[in-house]
Order: sequence, then C-alpha cells, then structure tokens
Amino acid sequence: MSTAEKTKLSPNAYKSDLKPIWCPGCGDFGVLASLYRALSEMELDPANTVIVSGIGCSSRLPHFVSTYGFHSLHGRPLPIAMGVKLANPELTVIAVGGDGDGFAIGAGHFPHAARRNIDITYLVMDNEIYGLTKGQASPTSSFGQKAPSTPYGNMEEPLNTLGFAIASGASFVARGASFNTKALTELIVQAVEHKGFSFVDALSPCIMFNNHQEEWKQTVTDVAPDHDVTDKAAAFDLAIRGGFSLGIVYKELRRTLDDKYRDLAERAKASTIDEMIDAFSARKGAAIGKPIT
Amino acid sequence: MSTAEKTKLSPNAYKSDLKPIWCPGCGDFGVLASLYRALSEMELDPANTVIVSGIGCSSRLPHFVSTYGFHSLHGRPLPIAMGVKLANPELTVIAVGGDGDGFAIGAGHFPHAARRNIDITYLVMDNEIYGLTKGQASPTSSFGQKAPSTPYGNMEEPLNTLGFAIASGASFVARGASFNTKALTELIVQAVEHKGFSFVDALSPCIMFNNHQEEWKQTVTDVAPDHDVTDKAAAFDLAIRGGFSLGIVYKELRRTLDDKYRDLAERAKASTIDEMIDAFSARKGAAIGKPIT
Amino acid sequence: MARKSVVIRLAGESGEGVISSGDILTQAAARGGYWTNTFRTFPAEIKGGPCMYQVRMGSERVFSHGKWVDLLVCFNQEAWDLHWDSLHPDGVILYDDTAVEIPEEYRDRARPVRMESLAKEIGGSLRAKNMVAAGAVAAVISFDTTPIEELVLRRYAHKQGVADANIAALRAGGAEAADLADRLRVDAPVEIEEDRVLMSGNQAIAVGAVAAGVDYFGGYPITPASDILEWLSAKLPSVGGKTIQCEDEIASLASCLGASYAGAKAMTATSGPGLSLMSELLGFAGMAEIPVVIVDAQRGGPSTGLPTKTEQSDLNHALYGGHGEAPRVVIAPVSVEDCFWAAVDAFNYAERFQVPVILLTDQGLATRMEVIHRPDTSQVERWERRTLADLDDDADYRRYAYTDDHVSAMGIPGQAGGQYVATGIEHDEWGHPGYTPEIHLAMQTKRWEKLDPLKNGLVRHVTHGEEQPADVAIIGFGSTFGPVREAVDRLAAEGLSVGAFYPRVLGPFPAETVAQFAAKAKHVIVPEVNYTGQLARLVRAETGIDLVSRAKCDGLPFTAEDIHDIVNEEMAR
Amino acid sequence: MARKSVVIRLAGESGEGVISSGDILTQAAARGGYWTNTFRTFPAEIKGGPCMYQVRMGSERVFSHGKWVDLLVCFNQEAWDLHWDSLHPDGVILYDDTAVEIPEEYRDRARPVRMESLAKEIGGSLRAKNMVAAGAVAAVISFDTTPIEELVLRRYAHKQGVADANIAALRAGGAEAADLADRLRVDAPVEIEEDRVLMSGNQAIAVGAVAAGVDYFGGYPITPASDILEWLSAKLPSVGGKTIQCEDEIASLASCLGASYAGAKAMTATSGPGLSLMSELLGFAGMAEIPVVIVDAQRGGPSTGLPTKTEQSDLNHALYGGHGEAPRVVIAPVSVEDCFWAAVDAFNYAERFQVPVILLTDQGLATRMEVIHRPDTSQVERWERRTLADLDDDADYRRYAYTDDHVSAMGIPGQAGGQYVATGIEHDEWGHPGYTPEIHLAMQTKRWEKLDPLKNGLVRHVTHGEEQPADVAIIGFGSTFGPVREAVDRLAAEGLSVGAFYPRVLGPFPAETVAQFAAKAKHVIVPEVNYTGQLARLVRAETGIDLVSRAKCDGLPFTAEDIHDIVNEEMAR
Ligand SMILES: Cc1ncc(C[n+]2csc(CCOP(=O)(O)OP(=O)(O)O)c2C)c(N)n1
Ligand SMILES: Cc1ncc(C[n+]2csc(CCOP(=O)(O)OP(=O)(O)O)c2C)c(N)n1
Ligand code: SF4
Ligand code: SF4
Ligand SMILES: [Mg+2]
Ligand SMILES: [Mg+2]
Repeated sequence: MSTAEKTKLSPNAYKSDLKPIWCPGCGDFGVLASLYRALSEMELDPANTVIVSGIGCSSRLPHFVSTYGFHSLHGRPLPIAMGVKLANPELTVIAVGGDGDGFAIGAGHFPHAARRNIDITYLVMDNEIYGLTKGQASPTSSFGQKAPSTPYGNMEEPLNTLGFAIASGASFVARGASFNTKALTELIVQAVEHKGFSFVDALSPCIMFNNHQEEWKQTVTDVAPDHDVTDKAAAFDLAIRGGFSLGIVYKELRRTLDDKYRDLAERAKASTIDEMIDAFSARKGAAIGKPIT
Repeated sequence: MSTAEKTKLSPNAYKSDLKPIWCPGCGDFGVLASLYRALSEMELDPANTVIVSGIGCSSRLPHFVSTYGFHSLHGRPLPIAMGVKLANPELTVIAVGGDGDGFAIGAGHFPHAARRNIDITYLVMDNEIYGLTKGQASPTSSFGQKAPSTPYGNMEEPLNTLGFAIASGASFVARGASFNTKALTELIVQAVEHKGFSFVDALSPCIMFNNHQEEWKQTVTDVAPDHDVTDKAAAFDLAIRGGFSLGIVYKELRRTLDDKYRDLAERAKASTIDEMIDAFSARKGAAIGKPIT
Repeated sequence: MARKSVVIRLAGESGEGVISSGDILTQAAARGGYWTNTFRTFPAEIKGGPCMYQVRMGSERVFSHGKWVDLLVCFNQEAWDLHWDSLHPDGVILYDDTAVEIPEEYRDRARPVRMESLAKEIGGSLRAKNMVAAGAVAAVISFDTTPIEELVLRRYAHKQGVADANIAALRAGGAEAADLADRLRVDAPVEIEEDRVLMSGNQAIAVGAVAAGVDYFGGYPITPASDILEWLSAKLPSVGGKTIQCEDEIASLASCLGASYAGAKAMTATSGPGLSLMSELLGFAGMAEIPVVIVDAQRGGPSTGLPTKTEQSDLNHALYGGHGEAPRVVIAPVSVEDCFWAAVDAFNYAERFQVPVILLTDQGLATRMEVIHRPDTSQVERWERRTLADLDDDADYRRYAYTDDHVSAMGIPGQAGGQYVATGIEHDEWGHPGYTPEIHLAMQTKRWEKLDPLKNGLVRHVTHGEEQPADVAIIGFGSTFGPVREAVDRLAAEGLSVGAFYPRVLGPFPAETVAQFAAKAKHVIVPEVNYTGQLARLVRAETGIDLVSRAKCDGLPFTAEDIHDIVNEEMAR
Repeated sequence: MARKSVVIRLAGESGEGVISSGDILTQAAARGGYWTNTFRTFPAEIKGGPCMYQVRMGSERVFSHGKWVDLLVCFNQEAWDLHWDSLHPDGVILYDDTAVEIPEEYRDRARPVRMESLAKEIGGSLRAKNMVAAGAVAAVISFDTTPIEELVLRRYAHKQGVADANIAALRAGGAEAADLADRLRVDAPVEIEEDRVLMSGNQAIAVGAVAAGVDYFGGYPITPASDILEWLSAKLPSVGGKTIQCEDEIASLASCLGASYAGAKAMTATSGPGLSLMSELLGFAGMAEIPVVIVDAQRGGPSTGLPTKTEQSDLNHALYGGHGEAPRVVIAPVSVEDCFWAAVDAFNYAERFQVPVILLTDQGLATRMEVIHRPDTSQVERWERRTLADLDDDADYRRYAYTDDHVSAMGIPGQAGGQYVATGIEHDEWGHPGYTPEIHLAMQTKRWEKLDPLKNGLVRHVTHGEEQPADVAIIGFGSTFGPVREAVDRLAAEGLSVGAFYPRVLGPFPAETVAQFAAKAKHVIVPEVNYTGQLARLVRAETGIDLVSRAKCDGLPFTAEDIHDIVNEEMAR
C-alpha cells in the first residue's frame, strides 16, 4: 500500500460521485479542476491520498474527490493533516480550505505546521471573504471593503499570507489562481512533490459575495523569471510588494518532521512493555532523588 | 480620568504589595524592574494603566504591579487587551506573557492584533522554554534542545518572533533583554509611546530550566545604528539573520484601530432605540426583497 | 365562511425566489394588519438544495407556524414530492405546470401558475417569479395586494420601470388563480391603532441589547447567529457603541471580557460550535466575576451537524459546559417578543450578579418572523453593576470582598484606588492567588450563592393555562412555548385541566416553583427538540418529579398538533 | 507493640528538600517490601510556598494516605503552624530547632534534628537535608536504612564521595532521633517473592497505554498531566510509536483524530482547562465516529483554579461537554493499579465502539505513589477496530452503514476501496452530507445505541462490602474509592450492613445496576470532591434514587476517617 504502487488514472477518475454544490462560476471549480489534473499527473493512488479540510464553501472540496477525505472543523485542517501524516508517512496528505478557515480561526496552527516542516501541502482557496456565511470580511479582505459585518468599510489591514508563510518557516510558498488552471495544476504538482510544508495561496473568486474575477485576471502578473526563490529576504520583499504575482515565491530544502521521526525510530533501541514496567519495580527501585512524577 | 492627569511616581510606587514568586535570578525580575522604571518615566497613572497577561511564570507579572491587572488564560492576553482598549481608549494597555503563552497557544491572536494595529504594547518574556510547567520546549526553543517532552532533542525549528511580527503587520518591533534593564526600560517607553501595536521580545532567561543567561550576555549585539527601521524588507532581513540584536528593528506609522473607531463614531449620526425600532414597524415595513434575516 | 388564520407554504430550489416570496408575503401581511408567524428551512449550501418558507397569517394572534398546509406553492417537482403529505385535506395547490406534475386526484384543488413565463414576459426578468407567486397567493386568500404594491414602490422608488413591471407581474399572478379567489379567505384584521413590529428572534435580541445599553459587541460569523453581529455592526456606532468581528469565538468572548472589565456592557453571539470553543473563557468569566452576555442560537448538532436546522441540544453545555464548576445564568426566551425582554434581563442579571449570562435560542426562534406588540422601551429598566464608586468606604478596597449578597464592588480602570488583578486562579478577597481549603470553599460559595435571588422570586417565569393542573402539566423551555400554548388552549377547551410552565431562567433552576406547578398533575410531560431529553434529566435531577420525556430529534420545531397528539398519547397510557 | 502502618508527613517550603525526602522514603519503603500510599500538595508557583508530602507505609496493603499524622517532620515554622492540628494524639514530631519553635506541651514527643547544620557539615551541602530527614524518620519508625543506602549508591554510582557524604548525613540524621527509635515501630513486611511496582496514577496510565498498543500521542503540557506526555516521549520510540508536543490542546486532539483516522491508536492527556478547549473536537470525534483516548487529570477548578490541588469537578463536562449531543465514554479508575487496566479498557472501548473515551482521574490519583501488584501484561487483551478488511463484501462500501450493533467498518487510508470523507456534518451511510429528519434521527440513534453494551454487562464495575447493603450504600467514582473501601471495612467490622459501588464507566451510566445495588439501603450516600455534587445529580437524574449528596470542596482528598464520620452523621439523622 505504499505510494510506490502507482496507478494511471485520468483526472475524471478522481471525481467522487457527489457534484460540487458551489455557485455556478465559483472560483473553487477551477481549483478543483486543477487538483484533479495534478492528482492524475502525479499518478497518485486515491487509496493512499488524504485530503483534509476545515469548514467553508471551499472546505467542501474533499467530498468531490475520490481519495480519502477528512472534512473537519473550522480552522483545524493543519493539525489534523499532521496527525494523518505522522501516523502513516506513506500517505500523500493535502490540506485545503478557505482564507477564513486558514487565517482567521486557523491562524494559530499555521506557523507551527510551517516551522515543523511536516511534509504536507496546504492549498488555500483565497476569495478574500467568508463565502459560506454569506459574505463577511476575512483576514485577507481589502482595507475599506464593505461587507455585512463591516457596513462602514473594513477597518483592518489584510494579512499578507505569503509573507506570513515565509516568516513562519514554510519551505515552499507559492501563489496560483483558479482562473489559470494550467499554471495552478503545475504549482500543485510542485507543491505536493516538494518534501516539506508547501503552501499554495490560490486566488479563487467568490462570485456571490466578493467577485474580483475580472479585476484579478487583469492585474495578476507572473513571478519574474530572475527571482531567486531560495533567497528568503528577496522572497519576503516580493511577497509584501503590492499586487499578485503568480508562481513560486520561496523554496527551501530542510529536513521534514516525518524524516526526523524516522531517524528517531531508527536510533531508538527496541524495548518491550515488560522491560518498561521493570523500571518501576519496587525491589529495584527508580533512581533516587529523581522526582517520581 | 484621562491619562492627561499625570502623576509623578517613583518606580517603587508601581510595586504592588505582593512579592514576585519567581525563582531567585529569574530573568523576569529584570523585565519587571525595567517595567517599573518605564511606567515611572512615562509618569503613567496606575489607575489608567492596565496590564493584561496569560498564564505562565511571566504571566504572574500583573500581580506585582500597582496598576490595574488582568491575569487571564493561557494564550489569551491579546484579544482581552484589545477589548480593554476599545472599551476605553483613554487607558494605557500593556499585554505581557511568555513565549509559550504568546507563540504556542496564543499564536492565532498575534497576527490579528498586529494587522489591526490596535494601540497596545505586547511585551513577551522570552526564555525559550515553558517555565511554569517545568521546562518543556516552547516554539522559540532551539532546534535539538533536550527537554522533558523532547528527551531526544527538539525536532522543530524555532519560530523567529521578530520576523513573524513584521510579517503579521506589527508597526513597532523590538528586542530587549532582562539583563540589560537600562536599554529595556527605554524600549518599553518607546513601545508604549508608539501609536499602534508595539511588540517587544525581551530575552528573559529561565535559570531553572533553560539558563542561557551567560551565553546570551556574551552574544547579544545592538542593532546597527545605520539600520533603517522604516524599511520593512531590511527589518525582516535583520530579523532572520542569526543572533540576537537588541533594539528597535521595525517601526511604521499607521492609523490605529482605536483611531479608526473614533472616526467612525464621529461619522455616525446619532440615533435612538425608538428610531431603530421604527425600522421594524409592521405598518411602515422593511424594504421589500431585502432578506429579513 | 372565512377563517381566522391560514398556513401558506412556498417550496422550491434555494435561489429560485422562494425565500423572497415568503418575505414579501410576510411583510405585506404585517403591513396589512395581520399577525404572522413563520418558519423556514434552507440548505446548508449557498446555492441549490431544497428550501421552504412557511407563513402563517391570522386576523388574531398566531403563536406557531402551523402543521397542516392550507396553501402549498410548488416552484419545482421536488417541492411537491417533499411537501404534498403536509397538505391539509382541503388544502389548495399552486404550481408552475412547466416544472411540476400534480397527480390526477389533486387537480381539482390545484391551479397551474405560469411563474417563469409570466415573470419573464410581464415581470421583465426571472427574478419577478416571487411577484407572480405572491400575486397568486394573495388571490387565493383574497388578500388585498395594496400593501405589496406599496412595498414594491418603496423598494424601487427610483426605478419606476422596475416597479411597474413587478406590480404587473404581481397582478398577472393574481389573475392566474382568480377562480380560486376566496377559496381560503381570511378574516380581515381587526383595525387597531397600536403600532406593531415585525421581527425575528435575532433582531429582537439585537434591539433588546441596545435598549439594555450594550456598549461592546465582539463576534464571529456563524449560522444562525450572524445577523446579530451584522445588525449591531450597522447600528451600534449611532449609539456610541463598538462592534468588531474577531478572528474566532475565543477572541470574541475574550475581547468581551476585556471590554466588560474596562466597564462596558459587552455581548457576543454564536451558535453551538462557537459556544464549545468559548468553554474555557466561560469558566474564567464565572471565576473572575466579569459580566458578559453570550447568545447561543442553537442549531442541529452535534459538531457541524445540521447548520440550518433547529434543535435544543445545547442546554447541557450551557448549564455545565467547561471544566470545574463555574457559575453562569441561562435564560431561554419563549417567543420573538420575549427575546427583546430576555436580552434586557440578560444584561441586567450579568451586571447585577457579575456573571456570564447565556441567552439560549434556536434556529427556529432566531429566524422566525413574528408580528409582535411594539416593545415599550419606557418599560426597560437598566441595572448597573456595583463599582468602587458605590462603596461608602473604599479604603482597603477588596475586589472580591465577602458581602451579605455575595456581590463585591468592581474597580473599573480609571477609578483611582480600584486597582486589582482579575484572575482565573483561586484567590482571596483582594484577588491575590490563594489555594487554601478555606479560601476555595468560601469563594465557591460566594460565586454560587450570589445567584440565589434568581431562584427565589426575582424571575417571572412563563406559564399558560392552569397554575397547578390536575391532569396534564407540561414543562418545557424556549421556542416550543408557541405551539405548546396553542395546544394547551385547545386541550383546555376539550375539558382538560392542563397547564404549561416554562422556566425563563434554567440556571440556577427554580426547582421548588417547578415542583409546585407539577405537584397535582397526573401526567408531567417534558417536550423538547433533542435526542437525550436534556430538560427532562435536569428536572428529574433537580426535583425528583416522575415525568415523561418526549424529546424529538429531527431538526424540526414542534407544532401545536404534535403537542396535542403527545398529550393524548400519554393520557391513553 | 508494633503497628501495621504509619503515616509520615514531611512539610516545609517548596524547594527545601521536602519532596525529595518523601520520594526517598517512599522508594525505600517500597524497596524494603512495604506497601505505600502517598499524597502531596505543593504550591502552583515554581519556587517558594508551602509544600507537604505524606507517606503512609504498611506491612499490609494501604489504600489511602491516612488522616492523622503519626510522624510530623517540620522543615520550617510554617510547617508546624499548618500541620500541628493533624497530629495523632500519640504523634511524634521531628523538627529543625534552628528554624522551628515547638510549644512546651509537645516537647516530650518532639525531637530537634539539626537538618541544616548536619546537611552542610556532614552531607557536604544543604541539599543533603533530605538525607538527614530521611535518616531521622527511619530511626523513629525503626526502618532499616539499607534500602536507602542502596538507592544512594545507585544514584551516585560514579560519585563515591557524594554517595558517602549522603550516607553519612543519613546516619547522622538517624543518630539525632536515636532515642525515639521504636516509638512508631512498623511490623516488618511479610517476605514475599512477588515482584511489585511503585507507580503514580499517571505512570500507570502511560504504561497501560503502551500495553494497549498506543501508536500516537499528541499533547500539551499541563499540571498534573504533563508527565504522561513526558514519559511517553521517552518510551514510545522504542515500541515504534510517536509522541509530539503540539501548540495547544486543540491541535493535540486534532492531531490525535488525524492519526486515528489514519489507523493509529491515539491518545492525549490534559487537565480541565485543556479539556474545555477540546470541547468542539470532542463532539467532532463522536460525530465522525473516530476512536481516541483523552486523559483528564482533574485539578481544582473552575478556570485556572487550583492547579496543584485535587478535585472531581470535571465530571459534568466529561459527560455533557460540547454543544449538541455527542456520544462519548467516560471511565473513572479507582486506584493506581486500576489506572493501568482502565487505560487498556479505554483503548479497547474507543476502538471497538469508534468513540472518544475520556479517562477521568484527578491530581490526587495522578500523582499518588502506590505500591501495587505488578500488572500482568499477559492478561492484557487488545481489541481492534472494525475496518474495511473485516467486511466479507466491500462492494458499495458505506463508512457509516447501519448495522445490527450500530458499529460500521472504517476505511483506513491505504485500504483500496475504503475511501470516504470523515465529517462532522450530519451525513448518510456513505458519509455524504444529509440533513433530512430521517437521517438525523437514525444517525443519532446509531451513534448512541452502539454504546449500549457498556450499560449491560460488558463493564466490571467496582464494588466493596455488601452487594445490596441494608444500612448504608455508598456510591462514588474514581479516586475516593481507597478511603471508602477502608471505611467500609471498618463500618462492617462495627456491625453495619454497608457496601460501596463505583461505576467504572460513568457514561453511558449503568442506571439499573446502581439502582439494584442501592435498592435495600436505608441510607444512600454519595461522597465526591466538588462543590455542586455532580455525581449525586447524575445518579438522581438516571435512577431517581433518594440519596444524600456529601460533596466537599476544599482541594483535598477524602480520608477513610472522613467517610466513617460522614456515614455516622447520616445514620444519626
Ligand atoms: C467554530 C465555528 N465558527 C464559525 C463557523 C461558521 N463558519 C462556517 S464557514 C466560515 C468561514 C468561511 O470562510 P472561508 O474559510 O474563507 O471559506 P469560504 O466559504 O470563503 O470558501 C464560518 C465563519 C463554524 N462553522 N464553526
Ligand atoms: C489551556 C491551558 N493549557 C496548558 C496550561 C499549562 N501551562 C501553564 S503555563 C504554560 C506555559 C508556560 O510557558 P510560557 O508561556 O513561556 O511562560 P513561562 O512560564 O516560561 O514564563 C502551560 C503549558 C494552562 N494553564 N492552560
Ligand atoms: S458563496 Fe462564493 S465561495 Fe461559496 S460557493 Fe458561492 S461563489 Fe463560491
Ligand atoms: S521556573 Fe524559570 S521562568 Fe519560572 S520563575 Fe523559575 S526561573 Fe523564572
Ligand atoms: Mg473565503
Ligand atoms: Mg517561557
């Protein structure tokens, strides 16, 4: 059951028997299509692939994929994905969700998944809004944006997700867009194949409550070819500059948490439950002075 | 009761009638001493000053100060401090706590307090360890560090708190040290006087479980005088370079959240409860088609 | 012969105009002087999925949304398939025959209405479907469409063309069902001068909070509570208050506690999942004695559960949620009108007793549109918390001083001499950490016994029917009161000695009052919308009463008919 | 004449060596073949504050730490002031007369011991104070110090000098109290071959988890649960498991659910505040039917409360915590030995019923050092969860299929054809979102009724004394069993028909079994360490039994004497 056993499947073969319930035109369709293609391109075995999500329109995604899925709670996909990966490092684990799920209620888990460099991919469908709850501002909504809970305009500066990811220690940081499925497919492939924590922020317009589709199509650019993705300071500089540049912004090779656990397992000398209990033997007694609890 | 009514008080006057319960030699004594002096230097009225903390050795600090205090829950000082400040912008609000409190369980609140630029100060006593619970690794513990829950060495890269703060949108980012009270006092004064969210990461050795005191004393340097604190990219670059440089790393002037609320209050035209109820009048009726809930 | 009330159910695919038709009819009915009571179900998805909007309007007050449908409007086939069996024996059907097949035997009381085509041709856009439907409905219940037309003109004041098209569509819809006119004629409403309001439970709570003097609201969006946050975001600035959407529910309650500590009247609103996340801070508020109001608009659980369905399954968590034993007050309003007053009480109890107060509603009550008597704001009392300023002698100030009523004066930042440290650690009178057996017992006693007045007399509980029924005593909480009171009236008319008792404050529980109420009854019945019978267990634990739990777990509210049947079943045992 | 057991209490300032002296004596007693039972209190601060370590050692098994102190060792004045009133009428006192003043009337049974000076002069450092104290204690109870000396040599195997100094200090201490030798002589332990172990409740749980096959542990430090995380961090790698300290308790449980979903046996351990934070995920686990074990070592609450004191106040939250109604199993082990077996059961129940299991201990039990029979690991059964592989026919696989026992086969990532989506949204058999009344009722029934075997027969509950007592029936849970069983024996010896029933599984509650047990009793007494009497309310709600709640809220465990007194008080009523 190792990912070694590859199976050739078409993108369609990764579709589940549930039809997406998104609004017609929702950016998430483009992200899902890119994901289908990426999975197919990588020839991932659906039985060895797990897609973990939180709660939101975007977080419904696992239901539409034929792999294993984990549609969890609002904000919790990352620690859950970590648990899946640590329990079975053979699995390909992809966490997905929305900007609210990942950067509002879930913001506390992101830096830790990133600095631990657990070998999973985090794909955020960033529509700069809370879609499922009908259009309130999210941490990535622009300053001044009018929304149901910000009727006089959003008073908060949006979070720069790429800069945040770089500062948190993510070893792969990229930006894609739902309306550019070919490039997004490639980014997902590279992100999943990257050994370590890879973060892809995919612009994915909410046509219902925050339709930036046209504006974004006009304004996005590609990351300059001469950008050095291994230069952290340069990557941060690029991330905080205005506008959206699509492509890989930062990439670094660092030992992954799961590798470190493998090393530890190899280093640790095997023991048995009875040997462990021996250490508590009343006769032999624990080392004196060492606090017992 | 505005902070305008200044009162001249000596540092000692800011001591409460409780003696600190920290281990003799704990770095937190140095931070507390610096805080006393800073409060005195700024001539802050104890009745108009609120110190909010979480849980940890460091978070006991409010009990030792004669101002108002809020010793809250593990990881929650920032949203509580925000509530205090929004409810009464006249108050000087200082949040304090440990590295675990602020960057493990509390990490999810930090980026939002920062990007909102709420006018409070966040002073972290960073000992790179969980002191109160007897020495487990914290998000700032060094890689490979041996501790009770990492007996084979910490497998996680530490979080770079300054870089994290800059990326999150903090408008004042500085590093101090408990063993350098004069400089730390100055930093606290500048942080509190800064209009906006100011973050001070104070190295504060835990002599019980993670005593880096001597090592840190040897290795810390000062921020180079020619460092441009207004250059975000340069600040990040400095932050992620190895070693600890003491001083202000980044500073930016941005409207604060409390200012924005003041503007809003001024813009909003006064209304009464009865006018509000009129909008629901059955006779007059709400605007048709507008969903009612 | 005309009827006192009629039950109209519109059903179709969400996004098709079902909800807006329902809103239009409800608002028009209210405008026309009728009483209304509504219920809606919609999918948890944004687009697609079946939705339903039931409007009950009457010339006399209606307290529930009704069970049997007098007029069923089917926008699509699924609507018929899902709802035909709710049809009243004499029920009438309106349907778009381009989309819906009605079985032979129903044809005589069914009328096709060309919703789509008329909407496009006459209304000028598919969106006018709601007008066609509304027009047809109006005809069948012989409801004068003037109020609808006024509302249209209002909405499109600056778009005469659109307004005309809509009104044309409305009339065309009416024409379609013309021959059914009078089939379900409702009595004309009694002309009254009184100014009534049309509100949902959420709106009544938000308005009540303003009436009570809320200064600060920190919240996080969640169905079905979001519109409290949204309405207050728009309104609070004009009364000098502040609203903020936080990064999560933990931050929401945390910021409320900070604001309250600083002297503000603070509130947050959420649904089950958010309440779960607030567990630790809820305990902190009880321990540090910080006033705060938490609205929980319950939805179907557990977990993410059924986000758009109704349930009363958070009672246990509201009462016991959080480790250790932290005091809190739990209030369950019984109607939209009561939501307004419950919000006022919630703030008053929170401030007087320095305790977190949980306001427990549910999706049904939170979103139900009811015509109610306009709340008389001159009747609103505002209780303020006891602060340093209220002490004759503030030397040696002790934030957690032991007092006769167990309530101590708060020092409010800004008040000189009131400095103290609010803490969740066990503490002495000064708020200094203290863990001795004596301190712990004395402080737990203080924190719990300060709530005793709420068990004794301070609270007006809700009753209907006999004060001490001999046959059937019904004990319930919250939103089930509407159908229960209608059932009680009917059962009484049928000669039973029956009564209902609704504790308005469930924590602390009014054990003696409840025991007295039920003392003489042959049957004590506890209806509630959940699986485990939480209220039944609470009543048993508190009073030892021998009762029958009739919990139902299907995401739907009770109807008066359901209660009537339950009582008869139990009597038959 | 010698005694069967002796109660020794060491008291002083934390950091002075009180705790290490207690550890030394406990370990030496165990090594010497005695049974032990200990209790300690220490401040919530790292340095400073009063701490106390009570060691009860006996030639026969001791089930509680004892109330009256036979030998009080005072390291400082405060120790005397705090503890003199716990002294047994014939109790003996050892004290450092450079630091402590003992009133005239106690002098005859008090001996000064120059702890500080001897430690410095002979022990070579203040740290040797613990040796001086231990030596003096040994003398008074005429305990052969060989085991202590062996332990010293072990510890300082490579530091002969230090070892010699320590042993010298030990003997010097003994000399100080020489003239009291025999004053409290304890019977020599019965020589036995059996290999016993000395463990705390936390350690027994950690070891039991390994015996049960734990693969993954994700936790966050908190007193008094941290050492489960710490012990497993050291040990799990050598049995192929993984341990990780997460960023908080939410991430801890979340990662456990991810690991369990992927096929691992997963566990986390925390105390009240952490359990509160886990509320939402606890409900998710119940809804998605994911096995997981959650240890809650209760401490004094509410909120941060009394972090180093004991209390049984999380029962309500364990049973009802979280919005909606999510199934979970709650197990309360009654002793250190039981902690081992309860951990095994916890994993077995979690895996068989695909449900979260909460293992409820408390600070007293978690940190108590007990000599117990070495757990016979050959008796450990491991129940495995039902997976796709167990299905004869996995065509049209349905993760949440309705089955006779309501348990469905899990698809484990890696198993081809088992793909499904674990979700907290209400769902049909396939795990597809579904909100119809039928689905919700059927799934809630499935999720709850699968636990029925735990109410009927599967669980061995803990009883002591009469099976159906005629006079006094005691119902309790968890750590109070030790003192209760001792009290029951004494009351029985005094001629009463008395018995104790301890439900080992509190949720689902074994209502019938409990009702039967109490059926004949004149007095039903429910002792528990909390303020509101949570177990008493549970028993009343579930059984309607007319009982007396004897809750105490002082952060201290019951003693056998307390229970004996309570019973006599109630009998006197
Ligand atoms: C604990 C909790 N709080 C709030 C909610 C309500 N809620 C559901 S989705 C959502 C945010 C959705 O925004 P995002 O994550 O950006 O996803 P999108 O719908 O935009 O794809 C919220 C607040 C919830 N389900 N659980
Ligand atoms: C919800 C919760 N989880 C865990 C704890 C236990 N705890 C108390 S302090 C602390 C961490 C202390 O580390 P830090 O914040 O760095 O403060 P320090 O003691 O080092 O100053 C922990 C895990 C708690 N009190 N509450
Ligand atoms: S609401 Fe927005 S995010 Fe949600 S499905 Fe519709 S378009 Fe997509
Ligand atoms: S344990 Fe460490 S951090 Fe805590 S008081 Fe002692 S030295 Fe300071
Ligand atoms: Mg979004
Ligand atoms: Mg620390």
